[in-house]
Amino acid sequence: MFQRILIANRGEIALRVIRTAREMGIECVTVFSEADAHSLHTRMGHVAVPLGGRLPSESYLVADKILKAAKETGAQAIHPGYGFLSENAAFARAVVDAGLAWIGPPPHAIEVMGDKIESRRAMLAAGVPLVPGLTDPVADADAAVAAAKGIGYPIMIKAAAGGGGKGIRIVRDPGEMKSAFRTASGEAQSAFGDGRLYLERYLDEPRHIEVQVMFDQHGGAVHYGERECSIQRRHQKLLEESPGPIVDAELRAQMGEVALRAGRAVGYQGAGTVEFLYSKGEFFFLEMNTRLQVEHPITEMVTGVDLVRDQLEVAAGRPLARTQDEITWRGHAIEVRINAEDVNAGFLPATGTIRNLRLPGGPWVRVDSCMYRGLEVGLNYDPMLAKIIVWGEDRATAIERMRRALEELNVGGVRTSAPAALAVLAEPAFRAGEYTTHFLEALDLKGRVGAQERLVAAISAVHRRAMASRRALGADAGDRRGWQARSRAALSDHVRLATNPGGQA
Amino acid sequence: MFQRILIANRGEIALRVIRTAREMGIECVTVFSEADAHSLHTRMGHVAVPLGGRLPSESYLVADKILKAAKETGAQAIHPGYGFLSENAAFARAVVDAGLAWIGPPPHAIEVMGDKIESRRAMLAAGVPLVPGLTDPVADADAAVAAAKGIGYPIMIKAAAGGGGKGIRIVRDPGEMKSAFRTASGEAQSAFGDGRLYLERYLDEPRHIEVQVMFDQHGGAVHYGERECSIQRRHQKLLEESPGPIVDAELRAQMGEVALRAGRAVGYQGAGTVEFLYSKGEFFFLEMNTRLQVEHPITEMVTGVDLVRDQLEVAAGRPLARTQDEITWRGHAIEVRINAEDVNAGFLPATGTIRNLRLPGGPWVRVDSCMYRGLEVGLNYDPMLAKIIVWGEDRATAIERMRRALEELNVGGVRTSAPAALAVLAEPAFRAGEYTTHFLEALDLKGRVGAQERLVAAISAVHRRAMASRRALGADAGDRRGWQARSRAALSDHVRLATNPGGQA
Amino acid sequence: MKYFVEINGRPHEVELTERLGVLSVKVDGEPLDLAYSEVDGLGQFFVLSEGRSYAVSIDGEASELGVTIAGALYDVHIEDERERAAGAAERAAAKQGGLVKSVMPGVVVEICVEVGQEVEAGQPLLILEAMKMQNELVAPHGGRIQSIHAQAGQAVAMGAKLIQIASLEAPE
Amino acid sequence: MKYFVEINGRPHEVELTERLGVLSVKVDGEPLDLAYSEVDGLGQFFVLSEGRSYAVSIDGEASELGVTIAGALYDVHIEDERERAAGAAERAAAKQGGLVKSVMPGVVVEICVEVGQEVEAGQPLLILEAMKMQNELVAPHGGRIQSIHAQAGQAVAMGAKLIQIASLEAPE
Repeated sequence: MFQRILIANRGEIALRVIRTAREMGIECVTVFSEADAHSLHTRMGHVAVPLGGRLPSESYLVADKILKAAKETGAQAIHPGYGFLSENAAFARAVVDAGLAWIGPPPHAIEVMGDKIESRRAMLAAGVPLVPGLTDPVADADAAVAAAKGIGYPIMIKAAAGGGGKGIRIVRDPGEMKSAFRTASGEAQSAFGDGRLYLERYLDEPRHIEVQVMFDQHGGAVHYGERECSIQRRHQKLLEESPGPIVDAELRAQMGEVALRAGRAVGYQGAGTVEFLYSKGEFFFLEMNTRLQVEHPITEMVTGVDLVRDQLEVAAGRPLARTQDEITWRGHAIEVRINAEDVNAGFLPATGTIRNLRLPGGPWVRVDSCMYRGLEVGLNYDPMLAKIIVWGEDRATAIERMRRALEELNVGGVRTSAPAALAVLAEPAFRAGEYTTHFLEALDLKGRVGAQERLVAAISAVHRRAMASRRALGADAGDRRGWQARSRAALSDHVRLATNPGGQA
Repeated sequence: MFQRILIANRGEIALRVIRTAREMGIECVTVFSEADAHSLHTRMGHVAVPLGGRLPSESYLVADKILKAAKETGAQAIHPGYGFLSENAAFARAVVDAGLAWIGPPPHAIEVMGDKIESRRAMLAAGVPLVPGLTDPVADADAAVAAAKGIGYPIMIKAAAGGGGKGIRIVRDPGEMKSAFRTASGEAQSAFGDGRLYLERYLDEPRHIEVQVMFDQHGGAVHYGERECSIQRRHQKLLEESPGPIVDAELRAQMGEVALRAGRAVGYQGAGTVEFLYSKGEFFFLEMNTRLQVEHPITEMVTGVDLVRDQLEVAAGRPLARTQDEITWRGHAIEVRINAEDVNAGFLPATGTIRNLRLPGGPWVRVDSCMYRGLEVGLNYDPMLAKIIVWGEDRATAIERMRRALEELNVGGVRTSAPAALAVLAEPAFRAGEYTTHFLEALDLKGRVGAQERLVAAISAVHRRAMASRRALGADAGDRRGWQARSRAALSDHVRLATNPGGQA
Repeated sequence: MKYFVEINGRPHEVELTERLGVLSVKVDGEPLDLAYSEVDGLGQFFVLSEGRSYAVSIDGEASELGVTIAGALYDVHIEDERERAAGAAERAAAKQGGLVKSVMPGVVVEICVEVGQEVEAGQPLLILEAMKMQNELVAPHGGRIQSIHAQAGQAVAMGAKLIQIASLEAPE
Repeated sequence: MKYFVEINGRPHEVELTERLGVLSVKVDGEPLDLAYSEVDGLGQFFVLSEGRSYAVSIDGEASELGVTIAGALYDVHIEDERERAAGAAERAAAKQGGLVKSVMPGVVVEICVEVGQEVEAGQPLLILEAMKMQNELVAPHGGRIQSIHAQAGQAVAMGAKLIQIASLEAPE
């Protein structure tokens, strides 16, 4: 096993890797940008190397700096986390060429899977199902009707030059094809100056379901079951769960088998995720993520497997520690991403300094977080600050536990996506497991009325008054105790319950 | 199910119950002493009732105040947690007489199990094994040899008036009895003026192993396997694990069966723990704890069962949710108690205000804590501030994970028992699972040399200097940024790595 | 003292009266029982009201607060009587005109209007990119573009002045 | 500036020298590369030394510090040159006598000695109870009991004066 690895990442994923490495007795070299000099990942590793620069393009994306750091510190392998250089085949190749182990798939596998056309070709050859459709435009409505037979209804007509929903029609029946083709073609012509149309199967009620796989260097491969990630907005996932609410043992085995086939077709090694679009009993290959994913913890919670440990072991050349039969699933896990976003302002990115932090705890609540008091949240990096993961005996328990955990969470100083996740958890359709990839975008979050509005108005006024008193005390401004005592005196009657007994000033 | 329950406790256990209740949609009435007006349990419930007083005897131990709070708030049941009134049969009876549900065993079961003599008698009648011994003193050495046959060697000779280890001899063979009896009797006579001696089986390599059980009101009963709690000091447990390192499936089934027999013998209902002393293949009844225990989370982690939920359900009259066969065990869990104690000063109680808190996180780390910034830790309550619980695929993984978690933990302002737990985890005998109840007391904690002494000396000096600079800045004393910038300027060359890149000031 | 509180856009009036050291609270004319105390000096508060307890977090300064109770975030705009009086005149003047500020730090991708152009409420004024997402800033009300304070490619801070719209009916 | 540092009872000497704005550190005469910076204003620090990084927590005030690195707690007593000089005389005077203080808050259960009694090092002086545990306080060195400042049943604070022992050889 490696004695020392370099983690070419930041934030919660760098810390995630550090934790398992520490448990395995492996030393971690961390790298950090100027903005991350005090970050948890910088502090929690064994050796920290400054990369300089505040932007990713000056630090975490500079392959040479990272390779230099690895050489100088004697790291034997590089873990790329997710994002940044994790799916950069050239970097992977440079790592291997430098004589270091790459904790990820072979560069060729990254390349093939990173290319839409090449990966479709490889999957087709391997017998992995793809969304049926034509690769060339159709000439006219009659040709479309003929081609549709081989694709299957409903059919989506898409403009070749398309975008913004223009030139798109859904055809559910051959009789509708003619008129739909005509209007779509006209719309495309006038919008883009190009009337050519493609045909593709339209997936009703699409769900994003993905399968976690792991391949060793000796031909061994296992899958760890699926994750459902349909709760997303602009392709950004907010909440994931495992197992998928509509996946039974049979479908799990089928999807797992197809996912392994997809990996084998490109000579995969290490951890990866095969993403599928599921619709009404059928599933189709979407893409393969050739790295560890943000949402890997829910798979860990239900299988009991430390995926980072497995990843490190296969990268070090060891055979997989377990066979497919030894992987079992227990209960249900949910993850919510805590992003720096202002839900009330339509998910605008939020910035600020974390002044105050209350993380949830207790039974079956896992917190993977890079937050600490004093953290400045800016715009240079991914807005994800933490992930809350819960496990429950069953889905209903996991949902209630996540609600409870999010109610305990408080991030003072920066707005987060937590209220949106709470709204999702409260929706009857979500609770019934009946949701699609359209769910979150269709959810009206702005219109939500909190139940405590009168109380909040009163608290705000009393708080405002207390702040003014504190300011009025001038020299004592920094002395919260003095202010508290004053506030208490002013509020003595009401406060008797709350503070007089405590006398905590 | 109950709509509203009262939790007659404080600290982490009150919060533990609140969490499950919240997940079940049950409202919680909390009670709080003057010292606990800002405690997490007070803030996290739905309704908070002040009891007044700072001492337990003025608050959490006053049955009338608690019953009054329950009546006034419309609580339907009372959860006593552990400690305080949880094993007070008179209180349990008063709760039931007031028409409320008692989330615990029937008062009669508490009474019987709370009485050493009565419980021994009941267990004997039920066929539960007790440590073999005589109830009357033996007349002389010959009588002792005769009686020893029925007890079995090794035998412990104990002074009737004993204490402090005086008048005690271990006899491993009948030939040693005569001389041991004579010297023990003489020693007892001179030390206590009473030479009478008792005989009891001496348990070599004793281990404290306990079994978690649950009984419903309909005759249903299950056990959830065992916990090993031999890492203790003056009968205060520090670290617990499940499964027991020396317990196999057969022994688990045996101990479980005996534990259920013990409960049935007293008409038990609800959650309880049967404690055994295990020695070389045999186990003997020690006592039954008629409540939820501090260390219940490790059982939860390996079985996946929320014990508080099961406890609430059986208290509400529901039958047990699962049969014995449905309870399965996965992996290994360890708990460490974070007590306010100064390990370097021989476990003296520590006090102070928590100024700073860094709790561990990440995969399979559970934190049950009542700590928050500003918490004043005094001497009026139990010194336990938190429990760190980890789960791992196997015991070795769990040990390394706990070490990692404790290395992440920091409680600024109050000394804790964490360094002692780290010392235990590092001991080869502990890692091999070969330990007894004598392990912790025999461990030399004071002599430990930290590996970083030179570094700590340097850090302390630089810190001292920085603090002095800050004080010298006078008006800026509260402005840490200004101070930090100054410190950085002074240290610029050395600091280049650490702070210049960050520029976080 | 009276406070004018807007929560998620809905207005409330809170009246605090101190008498003999006791503070009473009225919200929209109805009394509310309330005890408030600070816990950790970092933003955690404990509130008891009408027999219930709340772990409250308050965040923000001056007139813009974020109040969180059990994960539900309330966006609060608060003014006392003096601020209200001062602000009212200003608002009246700006009723049909005003300044569009950057709602977040980012980079201006495109300016969609020109000085002198008439705009309607809701019309896109410029596109701002932050964290790889493009966001349209729209006119809060109709008017004429009076001045533009940014250009494409420019990085702007949160709250930076971007575009000034003058009212059509009441030019100043 | 020189600092005299005692860690878990073992002495070290640290020398800090500032030259042209650069601080160099010597521990027991050997140079040590060190970068120290404060993280959160609450006791978390980041330290880089000899190519390794450390998340350090520092706790305590003035001359008594608790420094925690990766869960290992170091009890630190630190004095600078001036304090050392001032303290040295005091310590010399008290070498064979001194004041026994309460090491923790608690209740005095029993006083085991009387004024005027001669005691040996290690002899129990009184029993203090805290958190339901009884703890013996023993004489740090031999001498004669000069005065007793507490009585059985009394609650005492951490650091409270309990018993004064006078030296036998050099009575003052």
